This record gives sequence, structure tokens and C-alpha cells, in this order.
Amino acid sequence: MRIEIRKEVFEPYREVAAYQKILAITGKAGATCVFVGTMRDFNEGSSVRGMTLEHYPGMTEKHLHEIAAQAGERWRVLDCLILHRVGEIRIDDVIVLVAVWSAHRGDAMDACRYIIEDLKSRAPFWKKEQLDDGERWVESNTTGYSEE
Amino acid sequence: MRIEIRKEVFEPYREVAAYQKILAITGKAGATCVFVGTMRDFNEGSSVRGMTLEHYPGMTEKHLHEIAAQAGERWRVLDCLILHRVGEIRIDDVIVLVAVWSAHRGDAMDACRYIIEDLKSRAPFWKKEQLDDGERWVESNTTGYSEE
Amino acid sequence: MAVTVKYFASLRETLGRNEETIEFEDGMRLSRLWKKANDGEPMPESLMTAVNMEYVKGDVELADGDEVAFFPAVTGG
Amino acid sequence: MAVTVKYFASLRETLGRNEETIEFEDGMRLSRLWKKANDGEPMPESLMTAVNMEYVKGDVELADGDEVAFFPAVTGG
Repeated sequence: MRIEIRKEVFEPYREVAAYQKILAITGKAGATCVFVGTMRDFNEGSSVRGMTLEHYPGMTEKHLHEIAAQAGERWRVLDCLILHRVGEIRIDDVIVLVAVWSAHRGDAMDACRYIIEDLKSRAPFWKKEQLDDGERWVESNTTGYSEE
Repeated sequence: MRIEIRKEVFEPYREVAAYQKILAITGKAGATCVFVGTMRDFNEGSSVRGMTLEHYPGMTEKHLHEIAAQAGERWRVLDCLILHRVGEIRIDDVIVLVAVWSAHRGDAMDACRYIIEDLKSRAPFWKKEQLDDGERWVESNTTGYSEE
Repeated sequence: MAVTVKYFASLRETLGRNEETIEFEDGMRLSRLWKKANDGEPMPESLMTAVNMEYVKGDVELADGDEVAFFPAVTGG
Repeated sequence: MAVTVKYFASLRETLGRNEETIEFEDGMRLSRLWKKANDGEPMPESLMTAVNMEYVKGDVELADGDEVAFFPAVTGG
């Protein structure tokens, strides 16, 4: 299991492929589910130019380890990788990567979903968006679906 | 949207990264969900050495396009990529890749799950496993979860 | 009139053939096609069937030039 | 006895400080700590609270050396 807070831009698929290479799970992991969250240029009806991601050093890492452990108790998980950016984020930068390896697809997909939903609602990160006419703290995360 | 049946081994994360580069969705796709299915060395209690994947040329591609279109009707999907191997598969080869890009995570994850579940239960592919003592046709796909 | 019939996977191996052309008069349905192609044996219930690369349910009527496929439960992914 | 208090995000900006040490006698609870640190103002209900980097619910008692954090709803991912 690897959980890291990153100050620098990262390429998520290169990270997943590189991490998988060091895992000793050849022939065991029939399923991998990867979620990648990327900085959009719009949020809640406004055009967004960039943002600053703040976190609580120490607690954030601790909380992510707890989430991963909980997922491992609820589903059969062989390994997982969680990377999350902090600092100055530009449009199209990757913000978060969650990858879960399991023998079977249901376990990998449910665990990945569980981790990203908990991360969004409970992990201590805060976004401050730069808009055309100033800045604003994001007050809460969305439900995860487009609003019609 | 790209849907391909592949006779040769492919590296899934390189495929996702390369496909994403040609998509004109910069700043729009806040969420990507990727599922990768890999050949295990065990199935239904037996040790497996490799397998042959047969498909129905024409119908398989048609069916996968229909699945992708249905997912796009049910969820807000910006794009998707589906790659599936056929022919001789070795342990640890990637069998299937499903990647879905959406503005929001719920849409990407639900659509990806929908596509892989339909693909497993309805897309015309058939697996013949090579065991230590002969071959066998896989009679049905599993539920997707480890059995305790 | 004639249809092309395809068999896949374990069914193809059991029958020992993968494709054939079956000629018939008017009014041919799926179950009768199967019997005509397979020495009068009834069609196994567990088979999946497609006509012109679309799944069909029930004993549909066939038309000249149709491509009919019989196959066991699918196991891709 | 003393605890370290941390504030994050919009709360940190509103209060104009990110960390402080608050000294107290025995029997200090979270709500009283907040008031002591913030001129007697009641603690906003919407805040999330953590003690020693674990979320806490309710008005828990604090111990010497605890690290207490107050912050608004989280918005990562």
C-alpha cells in the first residue's frame, strides 16, 4: 500500500503502471479499478482558473491510511495506491488517484468507490478556487453527478 | 469513443494516457474511471496456465458499441475506451480495459461499472482455459466477488 | 431461401462445425432451423441466440439471408 | 496543562491565525477551549473537529499535550 501527498504534478497512469511493477501479485490480481480526479475549468456554475489545495499534514495521511484499511476490511483487496495533490493546481492537473487491486472486479470497484467517496467527504483537504473576479473557498463537494 | 478487439498484448495505462491525449476535453473531464481485467493463474478452484479467448467477429464489436451507447444514455459520459483481447492469453496479460471520462465521479464510475458488468454477461466472448491436466471451457462468469 | 448458421465455443466443438448454410421454404423459425441443422434434436434451452448479430428471445421467424448464431453463455472480460 | 490548537482553510483566514497554544487547568472540554481561544464566542456548529488527528464528535474532554484542530467541511479529491 502506498499513500502519498504530492506537491508536484504527476502523471497518474505512469504512477499506476510503475507501482504495479513492484507488487508481487502476478497472476493474483484479476481486477484493477483506477479513479482519477482532474481539475475542471468550471464548478458550481462558475468558470475556474486554478486553485490552491490545503491539507492538514499528518492527519490527512493518517486518515487516508484508515480509509484504505477500512476498505481492506470490507472487501478483498490485494493492494492500493492513493496519491493526492496539494498546493497550486492548474486546469487539467490530476488532483487525486485511487487504484485498487483485487482478485475479482466487484471487490476492486467497490473498494475504489468507497475510498474516493470517503476521501471526498472526510479527508482533510480544502480547495480555494481562483475565479475571474477573485477567490472563493469551496464550501462542500458535490454529489458526484452532473446536475441536469 | 474507441472500441477495439486486440489480438496482441497491450499495456492498458499507456493506452488510456495515449487515448486521452487525443480527446478534446481539456478542463471538462473531472473524473476518469478505469477498469482493467487481468488473466489470473487460478479460477474456480483450479490452477490455470493460460487460455484462449474466442469471440464472434462483428457481433462482439457491435454489442460493445451498444453497451457504450446505453451507458451514455444513462449517465453523463464525455468519452469511453474499451479494449478486449482475443486469441492466446498468458497469465498476467490484460484481457479487458474499460475507461470512462465524465465531468463528475459518479457518472464515470457508474458507467464504467455498467459497461464491464454488461460486457461480462452479454458480450460474445468465450474462454477456454488450459489447466495442468487438459482444457476446459469456462461455463459462466463469476459474480465478481471473492467467495469466502 | 437460405440462412447462414454459426456456432461458437463449446457448442462449435461439440457439433464439430462452425458455420453452415441451411436452405428452406417460407416460414422458418429458430427452433425448426436448429432441428433441421441438427438431425431433429431439440434446441438446448441454455443456448443464447442471435439473428443478424442482435440477441433474440423466443422462437423468432427468419428471413432469407439472415445470419443466425447459436452459442453457450458468454464468458468475456 | 496546554493544548495546541490548529485552524484550517476559510476558518484560518477568518480568524487570522493557524496555530496557537492554549493553557488551562483540569477538566477542559472542546467547546470551552473554543470559547477561551475565541473571545467567548460559541463554537460554530458546522465546524469539524479532530483531536490528535482523529475526528471527534461531541464535547470531548481534552488532555495535556493534545493537538486539537477546527476546520470547515472538507473538499478534497
